[in-house]
Amino acid sequence: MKILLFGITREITGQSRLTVPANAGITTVKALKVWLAQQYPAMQGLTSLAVAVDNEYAQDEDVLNPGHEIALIPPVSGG
Amino acid sequence: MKILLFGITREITGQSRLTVPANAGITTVKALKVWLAQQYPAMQGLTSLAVAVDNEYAQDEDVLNPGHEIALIPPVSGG
Amino acid sequence: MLIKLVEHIDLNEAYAYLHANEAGAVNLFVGTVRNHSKGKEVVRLDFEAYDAMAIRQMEHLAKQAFEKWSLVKLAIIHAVGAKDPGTPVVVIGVSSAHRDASFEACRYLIDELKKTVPIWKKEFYEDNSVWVNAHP
Amino acid sequence: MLIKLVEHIDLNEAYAYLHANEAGAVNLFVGTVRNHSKGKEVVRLDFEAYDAMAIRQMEHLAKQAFEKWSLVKLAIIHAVGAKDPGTPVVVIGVSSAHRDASFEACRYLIDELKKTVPIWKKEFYEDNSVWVNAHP
Repeated sequence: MKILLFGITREITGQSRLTVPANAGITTVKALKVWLAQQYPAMQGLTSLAVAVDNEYAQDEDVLNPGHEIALIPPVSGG
Repeated sequence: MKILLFGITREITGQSRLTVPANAGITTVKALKVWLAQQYPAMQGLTSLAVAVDNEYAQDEDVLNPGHEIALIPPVSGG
Repeated sequence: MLIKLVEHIDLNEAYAYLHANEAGAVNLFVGTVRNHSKGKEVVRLDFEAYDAMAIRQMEHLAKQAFEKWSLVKLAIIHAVGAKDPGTPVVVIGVSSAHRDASFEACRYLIDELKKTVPIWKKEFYEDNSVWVNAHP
Repeated sequence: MLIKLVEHIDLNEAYAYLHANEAGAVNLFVGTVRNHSKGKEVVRLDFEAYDAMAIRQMEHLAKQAFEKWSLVKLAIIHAVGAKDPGTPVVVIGVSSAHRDASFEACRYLIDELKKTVPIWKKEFYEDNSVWVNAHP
């Protein structure tokens, strides 16, 4: 499963696209967040961290499908 | 005493500057309004009619001095 | 502050004036002449101002806005003369550090301008014309 | 509606799009990069967007605004890339028959844009840089 990264999450991971190994067993947004916090403790210091699926904000219980476009959305600061 | 006229008051009187004869004995804003209503009954049909003295709105009890710039202000509709 | 009566509204002039490196927000209101009024087609408009008093009253409004809000710059520009429907006739612009002030002050200025600034609009329809607001 | 990400904000493009003979009011908000943030001098900024999602979220906001208010047209344009302080980075514009709607919708759109549209600003100071809002 590939995850698009922007802003500070791109800097924290040092990459703009992250691959979550299949054996990590990630199937929900919540599970992805837990996995990220373990892999990249700096993520826990963020004000918030959302996950987007196919350009829409996803909820913790939403199921992640590798065929969808998945992205991390750190706190936005446009405008 | 000369009175500047704009908008509909200019049309009602047919002139852009009205002379109030000295013998009319007009000394206050209120007296001017009463005199105008008699001379030009159409003025009474307006939504409102204010008087300005030296570019400021005047009150009914204010005294009119011929040395000041006096104007009638019918309902404004700018913007 | 930039306060004036003009033949033609220039939005860029207003924005160029309002722009400032310490201002994070600019709010601009542009009032245009609509092509319909109370169900009738407006074919032309004419704006007449009592120039000196209009400027004076706009200055009062500007002063009030600077007292009520923390503003960087402020512009009030009103057009006079004959206008076609669709033409911009007034632009009000306010710049401020944060957006609350610019939105609120801009709204205040256009609301008050319509109440107190001696400018008159005459609407021409196909068959007649009327001084707007003159009669109840 | 006119919704896009651009290198350079063009206020005239927004106004030209919003202009309509049936609209009596246009409200425009221009957000610019201030030269100071939390007491430090900002020497440069960089805006990064998740383009496809940013457009999608701006479309959602536009749809909400059209549902909440009676609007004629609506524009949301955001800049991306490196910007100097003082540069406009976002313009939101709304045209409507009467001014209430354009003021309220414009304010709604900029408030919501700042909450939900995936665009990120990095501020560069003399000695360091920070992703705005990233940390509490």
